[in-house]
Amino acid sequence: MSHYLFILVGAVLVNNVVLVKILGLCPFMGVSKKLETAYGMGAATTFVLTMATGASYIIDHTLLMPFGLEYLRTLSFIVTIAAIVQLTEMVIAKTSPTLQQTLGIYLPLITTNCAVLGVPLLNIANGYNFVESLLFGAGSAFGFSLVLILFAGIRERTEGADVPVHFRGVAIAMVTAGLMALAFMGFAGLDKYQ
Amino acid sequence: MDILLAIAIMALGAVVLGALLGFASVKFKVEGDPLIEKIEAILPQTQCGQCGYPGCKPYAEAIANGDEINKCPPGGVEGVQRLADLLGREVKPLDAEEKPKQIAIIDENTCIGCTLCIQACPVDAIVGAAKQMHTIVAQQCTGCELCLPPCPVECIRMEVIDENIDNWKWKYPVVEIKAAALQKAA
Amino acid sequence: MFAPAPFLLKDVSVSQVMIQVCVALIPGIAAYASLVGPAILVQLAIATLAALAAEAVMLRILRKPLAMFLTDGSAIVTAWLIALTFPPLAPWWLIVTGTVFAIVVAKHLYGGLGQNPFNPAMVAFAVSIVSFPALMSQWPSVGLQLGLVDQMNVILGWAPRLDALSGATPLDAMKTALNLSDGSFDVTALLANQDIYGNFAGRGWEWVSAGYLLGGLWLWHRKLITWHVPLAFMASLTALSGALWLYNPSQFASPLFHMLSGGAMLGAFFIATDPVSGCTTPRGKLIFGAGAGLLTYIIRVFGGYPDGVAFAVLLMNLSAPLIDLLTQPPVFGMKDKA
Amino acid sequence: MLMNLFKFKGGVKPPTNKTQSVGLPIAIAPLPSKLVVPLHQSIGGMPRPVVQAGDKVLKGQLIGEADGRISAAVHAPTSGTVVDVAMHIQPHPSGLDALCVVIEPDGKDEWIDRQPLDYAAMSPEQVREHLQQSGVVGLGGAVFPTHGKLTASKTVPMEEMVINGAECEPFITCDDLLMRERAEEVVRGIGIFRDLLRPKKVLIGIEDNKPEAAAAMRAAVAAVGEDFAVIQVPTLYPAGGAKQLIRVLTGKEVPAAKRSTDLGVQCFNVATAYTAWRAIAHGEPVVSRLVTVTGNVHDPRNYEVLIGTPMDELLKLARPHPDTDGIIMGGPMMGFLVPDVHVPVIKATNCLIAHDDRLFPPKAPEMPCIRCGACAQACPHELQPFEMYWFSRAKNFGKTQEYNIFDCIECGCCSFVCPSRIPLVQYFRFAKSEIWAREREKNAADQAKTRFEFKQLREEREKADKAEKLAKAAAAQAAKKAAEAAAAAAVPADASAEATPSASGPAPAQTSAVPAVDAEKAAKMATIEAAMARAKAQREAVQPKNTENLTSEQQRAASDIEARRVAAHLIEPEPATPAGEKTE
Amino acid sequence: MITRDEVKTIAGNGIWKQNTSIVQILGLCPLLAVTTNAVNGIMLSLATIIVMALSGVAIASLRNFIPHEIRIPVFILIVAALVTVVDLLFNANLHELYLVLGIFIPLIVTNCIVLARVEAFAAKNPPLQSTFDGIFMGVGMLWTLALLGAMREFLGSGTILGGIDMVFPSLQPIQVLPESYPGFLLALLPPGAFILLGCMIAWKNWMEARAAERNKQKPPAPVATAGCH
Amino acid sequence: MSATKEFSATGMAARTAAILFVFVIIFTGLLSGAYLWTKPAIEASAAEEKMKLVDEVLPRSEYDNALLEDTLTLPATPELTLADPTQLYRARKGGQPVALVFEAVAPDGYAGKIRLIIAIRATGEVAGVRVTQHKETPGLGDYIEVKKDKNKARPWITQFNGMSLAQVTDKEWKLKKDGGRIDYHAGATVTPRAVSKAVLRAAQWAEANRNRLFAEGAAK
Ligand SMILES: Cc1cc2nc3c(=O)[nH]c(=O)nc-3n(C[C@H](O)[C@H](O)[C@H](O)COP(=O)(O)O)c2cc1C
Ligand SMILES: Cc1cc2nc3c(=O)[nH]c(=O)nc-3n(C[C@H](O)[C@H](O)[C@H](O)COP(=O)(O)O)c2cc1C
Ligand SMILES: Cc1cc2nc3c(=O)[nH]c(=O)nc-3n(C[C@H](O)[C@H](O)[C@H](O)COP(=O)(O)O)c2cc1C
Ligand SMILES: Cc1cc2nc3c(=O)[nH]c(=O)nc-3n(C[C@H](O)[C@H](O)[C@H](O)CO)c2cc1C
Ligand code: SF4
Ligand code: SF4
Ligand code: SF4
Ligand code: SF4
Ligand code: FES
Repeated sequence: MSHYLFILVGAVLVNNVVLVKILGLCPFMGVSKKLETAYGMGAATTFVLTMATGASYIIDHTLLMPFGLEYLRTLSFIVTIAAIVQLTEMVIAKTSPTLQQTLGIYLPLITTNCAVLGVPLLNIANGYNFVESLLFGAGSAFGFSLVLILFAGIRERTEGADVPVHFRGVAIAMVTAGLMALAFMGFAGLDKYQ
Repeated sequence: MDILLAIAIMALGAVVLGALLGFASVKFKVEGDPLIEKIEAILPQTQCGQCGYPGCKPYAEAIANGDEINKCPPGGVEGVQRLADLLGREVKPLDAEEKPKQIAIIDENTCIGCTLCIQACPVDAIVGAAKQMHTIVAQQCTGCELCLPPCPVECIRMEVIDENIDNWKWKYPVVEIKAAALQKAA
Repeated sequence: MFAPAPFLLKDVSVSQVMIQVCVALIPGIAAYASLVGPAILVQLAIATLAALAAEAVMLRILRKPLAMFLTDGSAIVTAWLIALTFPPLAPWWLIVTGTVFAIVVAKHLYGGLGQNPFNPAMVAFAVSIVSFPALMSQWPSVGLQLGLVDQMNVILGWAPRLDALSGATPLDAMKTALNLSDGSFDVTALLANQDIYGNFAGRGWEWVSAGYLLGGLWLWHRKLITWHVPLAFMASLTALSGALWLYNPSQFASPLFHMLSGGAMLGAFFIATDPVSGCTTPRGKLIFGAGAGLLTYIIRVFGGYPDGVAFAVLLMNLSAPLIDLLTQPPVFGMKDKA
Repeated sequence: MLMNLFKFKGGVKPPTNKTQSVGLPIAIAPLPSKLVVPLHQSIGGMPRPVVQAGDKVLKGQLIGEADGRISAAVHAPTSGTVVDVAMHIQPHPSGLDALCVVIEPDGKDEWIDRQPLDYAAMSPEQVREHLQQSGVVGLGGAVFPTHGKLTASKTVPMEEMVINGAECEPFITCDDLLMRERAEEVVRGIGIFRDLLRPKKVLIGIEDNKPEAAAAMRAAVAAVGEDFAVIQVPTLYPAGGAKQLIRVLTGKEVPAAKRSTDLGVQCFNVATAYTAWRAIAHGEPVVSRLVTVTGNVHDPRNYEVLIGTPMDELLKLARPHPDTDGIIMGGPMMGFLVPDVHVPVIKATNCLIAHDDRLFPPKAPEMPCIRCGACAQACPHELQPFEMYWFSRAKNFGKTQEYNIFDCIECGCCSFVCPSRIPLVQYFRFAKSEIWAREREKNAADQAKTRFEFKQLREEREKADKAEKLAKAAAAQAAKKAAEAAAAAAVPADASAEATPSASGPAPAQTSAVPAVDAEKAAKMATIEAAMARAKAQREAVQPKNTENLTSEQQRAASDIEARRVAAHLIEPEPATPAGEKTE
Repeated sequence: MITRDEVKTIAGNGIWKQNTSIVQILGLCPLLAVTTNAVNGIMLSLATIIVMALSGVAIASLRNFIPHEIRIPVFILIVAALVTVVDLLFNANLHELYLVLGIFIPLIVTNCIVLARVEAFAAKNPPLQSTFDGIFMGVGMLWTLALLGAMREFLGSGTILGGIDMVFPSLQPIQVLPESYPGFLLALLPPGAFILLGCMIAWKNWMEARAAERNKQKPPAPVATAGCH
Repeated sequence: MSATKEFSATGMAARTAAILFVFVIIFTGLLSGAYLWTKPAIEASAAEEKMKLVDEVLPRSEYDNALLEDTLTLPATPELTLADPTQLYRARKGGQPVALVFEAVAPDGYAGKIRLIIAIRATGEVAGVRVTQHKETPGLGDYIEVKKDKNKARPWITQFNGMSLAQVTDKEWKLKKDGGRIDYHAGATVTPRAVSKAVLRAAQWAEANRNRLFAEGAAK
C-alpha cells in the first residue's frame, strides 16, 4: 500500500515530470502566463495523461508484447494519444460549452506535450503494472499541473517586476523555472525508501 | 510474417480509431467560435477599417484565423496587449502610429448638406438631411475619419478631445519620482 | 508642484528596517563566534563585500541609482544570512560564488530589491550545496581550536583542508548514523556518547540557536516581523518531530533537538520571515510558516540533504503567490461573505 | 451615557497639529476684491448658469441651477455685478479650468429676501427640495448633495444616525470651532435630519482630543432638549471617515458595494447640519463656510469665508511666513497642493495649509516595495495596498480590481507608514481613473457597435428593398418586352426588321427570351433576398434598437443640435432626420 | 523549383529569426534534457533534422491526400514512423549514445517543433521547400543545443567535447580548465539548464535590440514568442 | 480545405478509417522493414554491451567459454539484496570453473540503492566490481563510478580487485576510518561503506554457493 503512495508522491514531487524529468516544457512555458489558463491546461493534461497511460498500458500488454512488436510502441502510443485528444476535444465541444471554453484551446496542444508520450514510455521502462502505471500517470499529471499553476502564480507576479529589459518575458521565466527546479531538488532522496 | 502481424495489428487500430474519429467528427460537429466573440470584445468598435478589414468583426475573425494582432490603430498598444494576453501571443508594436482620441467637427457654415458623410459614417453619428446643414453628435462619433474623404467641400475636420475636469485622469506617478531619485543619486 | 498627499510621513525607511534585522542577528553571531572562533566574522566580511560589490555592479549595469540602493541594507542582510548558513571554514570563493549568484540571479534579474520571488540567501545556499556538496558539508569538528590566522589560511586556501576540519553537523551525523544503523544506533545513546552532542542538540549549537531566538523575539517586539511565520514554523516542526519521537524515541530525535539544530531558529525568525519572498496575508503567513516547518523536517530527516531549511523555504517561496491569492483576507465590510 | 465603542482595524496616529489654530475664535473674513464661484461644487450634475455677464446679483441669489436629482444649486456669495461667466482654473489637482461665475462685490453685502421656513409644516419632499435649492452639500469633504442622503431606505429601518464631528485630519479645526461656538445651531440642524430620517438613535462622534467641542455639544443638546448622544471616540486617523466612525459607534461595517442606509445608518458632518439649519431656519443658502488657515503662518486661525474668495487673499489674513511655497487645500493626509494660489475657496475647502519644507519635508525618493505589510496593517479598509500598488504600477488594472481597489477611500494611511515612501494613494488614483476611463470607452464601444450593426441592417434592408423594386421593374419590363416581342413576331418579318434594324432574323425570339429568363432570375433572387432581409430584420427587431431608449444625454445632444439649427434658420423647427424624429 | 532567395529566407528563419529554441521556445525538453554536453545535443539534433527533413517531404507530398479532420493523427503517424526508424538506427549503430539520449529519441515525435513545422509549413508548401525548412529549423536547433551543451559542460566539468568517444571511440574529451577545477555542478543539473537557457534568450534579445538600434529603418524581427501555440 | 462533401456519420467513419488504414499500412510496413533490417545489428550491440560490462570486471583472457550462454537465472536473493530474478554468468577455462559474474545491490547508499556487477573467481578472489546504477550525490558520492572518479590511474572501485576472504578479514574489510583497509573520499563515507559491505557480502555468498552454482547448469 505504502508502495503505491510512494509512486504517487514520487511522481508528483521527487520525480516531477517538468522540473526533474524535464518533460512537457513547451506547454509549461507557453501556457503559464496566467493562472486561469494554467488551471485549464492543468486540468486538460491531467485528464489526457491519465487516459494515455491506461490506454498505452493496455495496448502494450495486449497487442504489442505478446507478439514481440515492442518497436511499434512509439507509433501506436502516439497515434492513440492523438486520437484520444481529438475525441475528447470533439466530445467536450459538443457536450459542454463551458468546459469547452475553459479547456477547448488547450486540448490540441496536448498532443505535442512530451510528457504525454514520455510518461507511458517511462512506465514501461520502470516495469510498472497496471495500477502502478495509472498512479504514476496520474501523479505525473498532477505534478505537471501543480508546478504549472505555481509557476503561473509566480509569473503573474514577476510580470509587474522591474526585470532588466532583455530578460523580460520568456528569459526571466526560464530563470524562474530554474530556481523552481532548484527548490525541487530538495525532494531528492525522498524516494530512496520506495 | 512479423511484418504482416505488425501491419495487421496497426491496421486494426487504425480502422478502429479512424472510424471513431470520423464518426465523432460528424456527430459532434459544432458551429461558431467563442474565440471570435472574445476578440471582438477587445476591439474598440470604431469600425474604421484601418485594420484593412471592413469593420471590427471581420478583423476579429481574421485574428482568430491567425492574422497579426497589431493592426488596429484605434485600439492602441493597449489593445494589442490585451489581444496578446487573450491569445497567448507575444506583444508586438502597433503597425501604425497611435493617435490621440479625436472627434469630427462639421463647419456648419460651409456644409452644403450633400448627405455624403452621413452615408460614410459607420455609426450614424451624423445627423442632417438633404440640402440642410449636418451636425455630428459628439458622444457618438468614434473618430474614425471615414466622413472626411467623401465631403465635397471639405468642411469636416478632426479635433482632439480636450482634457477637462470630467475626463481628466490621474497620471502615472513613477516618472517624476524616478527622475528625482536619479537626480538625487547623481 | 505635483507633490501627492499625504504630506506627512512616518519616519521609517528600508535601510532602518534592514539595519534592525542585522542588529537582531548579533546575539546569534556572538554565540556562533564563541563556538567556532573568529572565522565566522571573516566569512561575514567576505560575504558583505561580495554582496555589495555584486550589487554595485548590477546597479551600474542596469543604470539604477547606486547610492540609494547600496545603502538600503538589503544586500547586507542577504550576505549575513549566507555567511551564517555556510560552513564557517568554507573556502572564500565558495561564499563569494554563492553571494554573487544570490545577488545577480536571484535578486537583480528580477528587478532588485523587493521584487525577487525567491529568497536570495537560500538560493545561494541551495546552489552551493547542490554544486559543491563536499565543501558544503565540511564543518569543523568539535573541539577543533584554530586561531584566527589558521582559520584565515583555511578559508583563503593557503592551508590544506584537513580531514579534521570536516566533521558532519550534529544534524547530519545523527541522520547518517540512524540511517545506516539497521536499528543498532539509538538517539539516546548517540546523544550520550558522542561529544558533538550537547544537552539537547549539537554541543554549543544550542546557544547559537538561543541567540537567534533572542534576536528574533526582538524583531517581533519591534514589529518588523509578525508572530505568524515563526510560530507556525516552530509549531509544525515541533508537532511532526514530536509525533514521530513519541512513536519511536530511539529512531527519531526529540522536537527540542530539531528546534535547536541546524538552521531551524534562524530559519523561523530570519529566513522564512523574509517579507519579499514570503507570504503577506496573515493566513498565508501561517501556511507559509507551517509548510516551511514541515518540509524542513521531512527533508532533513528523510531527504538527501543534511538540513531542509533552505529547500523548504524555497519551496514555500514558489508557492507563496498562489497561497497569497487564495488567502486574501476579506476587506472591510465583506467579512460575512467570505 | 455609557457606550460600548468598537474598533476598526488599522489607522495611524500622525501628529495632530491642531492646537495652533484653536487659540482664536472664528473670524469673519473680509470681502475679497473679486469672487470666482465655480458652478460645479458638488458631486453630480453640473449646475447650469442662470446669470450673464453684466447682471446685478444679490447675496444668496441663485446663479447656478441644480441639474438633475443629484446636483446642488449655487448662489452668489455677496451682492455685486457678474463680470464674467467663464472658464477659470479650479482648486483641483488637475489644474484644469471649469465654468465659474465671477462677481465683483459692490461692498454692500446685501442679502436677497430671506424666508425662514417652518420645516415641521412641510412635507419631507419639500424640505429636501429646499435643501437642494439652498445648495446644501456635505461639508465633510465629499460634497455630496445632502438632500440625496436624507431618504431612508424603504426596506431597512433607520437605526442610527451618526453625526461626524471627529475631524480626524491633522491641522484642521474648523468643525471643532464650529461646535464650540455654534453648537446649538448644529444641534438644531441635526434635529432636521433626525426628523427626516427618523432614526432610533442619534450618535454624535467627536475625537477625544476635542473635549471643549464635546462639552459644548453636550450642553447644546441638553439646552435644546434633544436625546442625542455625544460620544468621544479615540483619536486615530481616519476615525472621521464615515465608514470608520459608523464602525466605531455602531459596530456596523458598510461595504464599498452598499450604501450605509442599506444597513440602517446614515452619516452627516456637523457643518452640514449647521448649513442645513441656516438654510431652513434663516433661508440662507450656502454662500460661506468655515475654513482653517494654518501651517506656515504667523496667525493660524479659523475664518468664515465666502465661497469664491481667492485663496491667496484668504491666506494673507493669517500672515504666511515668507518661505511659504504653496497652499495645501484640505488636510496633510488627503489634501492636495492647489495648482495656483489664486484659485477660489469652494464648499469643499475646509482648510488651507501654507506649505513649506520645514513643516512638510520633501519626501525621500521612492524605493521599491519590500512587501513588509505595514500598509496592510495600517489600512482601515483592510485592503492589501502593496498588491494594489504592484498591479497599478504594472498597469494590470484587472488585477487591481480583484484586490478591491474601489474599496480604497484614499485616506493615505498606507502611504504614511510605508518605509519605502511609495506614494501609494497616487498609484491607486491613477489606476482608478484609468479604470473609469476604460469603462467609458467600453460603453462608447458597445454603443458604437450597436449603432454600426443597426446601420448595416438598415442598409441591407434598403438594398433589399431596392433590389425588390428593381426586380419588379425588371420583371414588368421583361413582361412588356416579351409582349412587344410577341407582337413584333406577329407582324411580318420585314416589318420587324424595320422596327429593329440591328437585329437579324431570328434575333427577336432570342432577345425576348433572354431578358425574360434574366428577369425571372432577378425577381427570384430579389424575393429571396428580401425574405432573408425580412427574416433578419425580424430577428434583429427583438433586440433593442439603439435609436429608441436614448439616454437623456443623447436626447439633449440631439435637441441641442436641433436648437442650434433652428437658431441658424437653416431648417424649419421640426424634425428633419430619422434620428431627430425618434428623439423628439 | 526553389530560388536562392527562398533558401536564404528559409535558412534565415530557421537559424535565427524563427529559431525554434530561443525564439519560438519550442522543443524545450530535448534542449534542456540532453545538453549535459555538446555532443549529445548535436547528435539528438541530427536525429531531429533527419526526421524533420523526411517528414517535411512526406507530408508536403501527401498533403493533398490527407483530409482535414484527421490530419493531426496522420501527421503524427508519419512522424512517429520516421522517428522509430531513426531510433532503430541509433540503437543499431550508436548504441552507447542511444542509451544516453534514452527516451528523448522517441520523444522527437512529440517535440513540438516537428509537429509545428509540419502544420505550419509542410502542410502548406511544396516538398522541396519543406525539406529545406525542416533542415534549417533543425540546424537552428542544432547550434542552440550545441552551444547550451558546451556551456553547461564547460561550467559543470571544465571540459569540452565530452561524450565524443561515444561517437568516435578514438577521440577523447578535452580538459580545458585545470584538473583542480571543482566543477560548478549546477550547470549540469536541470536548474542550470533552465537558467543558462534564460541567459541565451536574453542574449538573443540583446542582439536583436542592438541590431535594431544599428539600423533603425529596418523593422525589428519578431521577439520571442512563448509556447508552441 | 476545399469544401468537403457532407458525409453521414457512418460514411465519414468509413472514410477516415480507410484513409488512416492506408497510411498505417504504408508506414508500418516501412517501419517494420527498417526493424528487420536493423534487428541483427541491434541484437549484436545489446550483446556487446553486456560483454563490455563483463569485460570490465573479468578479463577475457581468463576464460574461454561463451560466457553469455553459460547463464543461470538467480531467483530473488536476499543475501545480495536482489528483489527480482537476475542473470548469473559462469566463466570457465577448459571446462574448469574460473569465475562467477553476477549482480548485487548495496541497499544503504546515501541516496538509495547502488547496483553492482561483481566477478568473483573460483579462488574466492574478487576479480572486479563495477557500479551499474546509483543515485549518489553528484560530485560527492559518485566517485564509485569509474567514469566520475577523478583518479583515473587507479579508480576507487578497483581497490577491491584481488581482495579475498582468505586474505582480508571481515574486520579489515572496512573503511580506513572504521579501522579497515579501504580508502574513501573525505566527506562522503556513507557511499563507500555501503559498497564495501555489499562486496563483502557478495564474496561471502559466492564462497558459500560456488560449487552449487557451477554445478547446476552443467548438469543440464
Ligand atoms: C538556514 C540555514 C541555517 C543554518 N544554520 C546553521 C546553524 O546555525 N548551525 C549549524 O550547525 N548549521 C547550520 N546550518 C547548516 C545546516 O544545518 C547543515 O548542517 C549543513 O548545511 C550541512 O552540513 P553537513 O553536511 O556537515 O551535515 C544552516 C543551514 C541552513 C540552510
Ligand atoms: C479618510 C477620511 C477622513 C474623513 N474625515 C472626516 C472628518 O474628520 N470629519 C468629517 O466630517 N468627515 C470626514 N470624512 C468625510 C466622511 O467620510 C463623510 O463623507 C462625511 O462625514 C459625511 O458627511 P457629509 O455628507 O455631511 O459631509 C472623511 C472621509 C475620509 C475618506
Ligand atoms: C548534499 C549532500 C550530499 C551528500 N551526499 C553524499 C553521498 O552521496 N555519499 C556520501 O557518502 N556522503 C554524502 N554526503 C555526506 C554525508 O552527509 C555525511 O556527512 C558523510 O558521509 C559523513 O562522512 P564523514 O564520516 O567523512 O564525515 C552528502 C552530504 C551532503 C550535504
Ligand atoms: C525580516 C526580514 C527578513 C529577511 N530575510 C532575508 C532572507 O532570508 N534572505 C535574504 O536574502 N534577505 C532577507 N531579507 C532582506 C531583504 O528582504 C532581501 O534581501 C530581499 O529579498 C531583497 O529583495 C530580510 C529582510 C527582513 C526585513
Ligand atoms: S482598425 Fe480597429 S477599430 Fe478600426 S475597424 Fe479595424 S478593428 Fe475596428
Ligand atoms: S462622424 Fe465622422 S469621424 Fe465621427 S464616427 Fe462618423 S464618420 Fe467617423
Ligand atoms: S488609502 Fe486606501 S489602501 Fe491606503 S490605507 Fe487608505 S483605504 Fe487603505
Ligand atoms: S508599506 Fe510600503 S514597502 Fe511595506 S508593503 Fe506596503 S507598500 Fe510595500
Ligand atoms: S519538447 Fe515541447 S513539450 Fe517537450
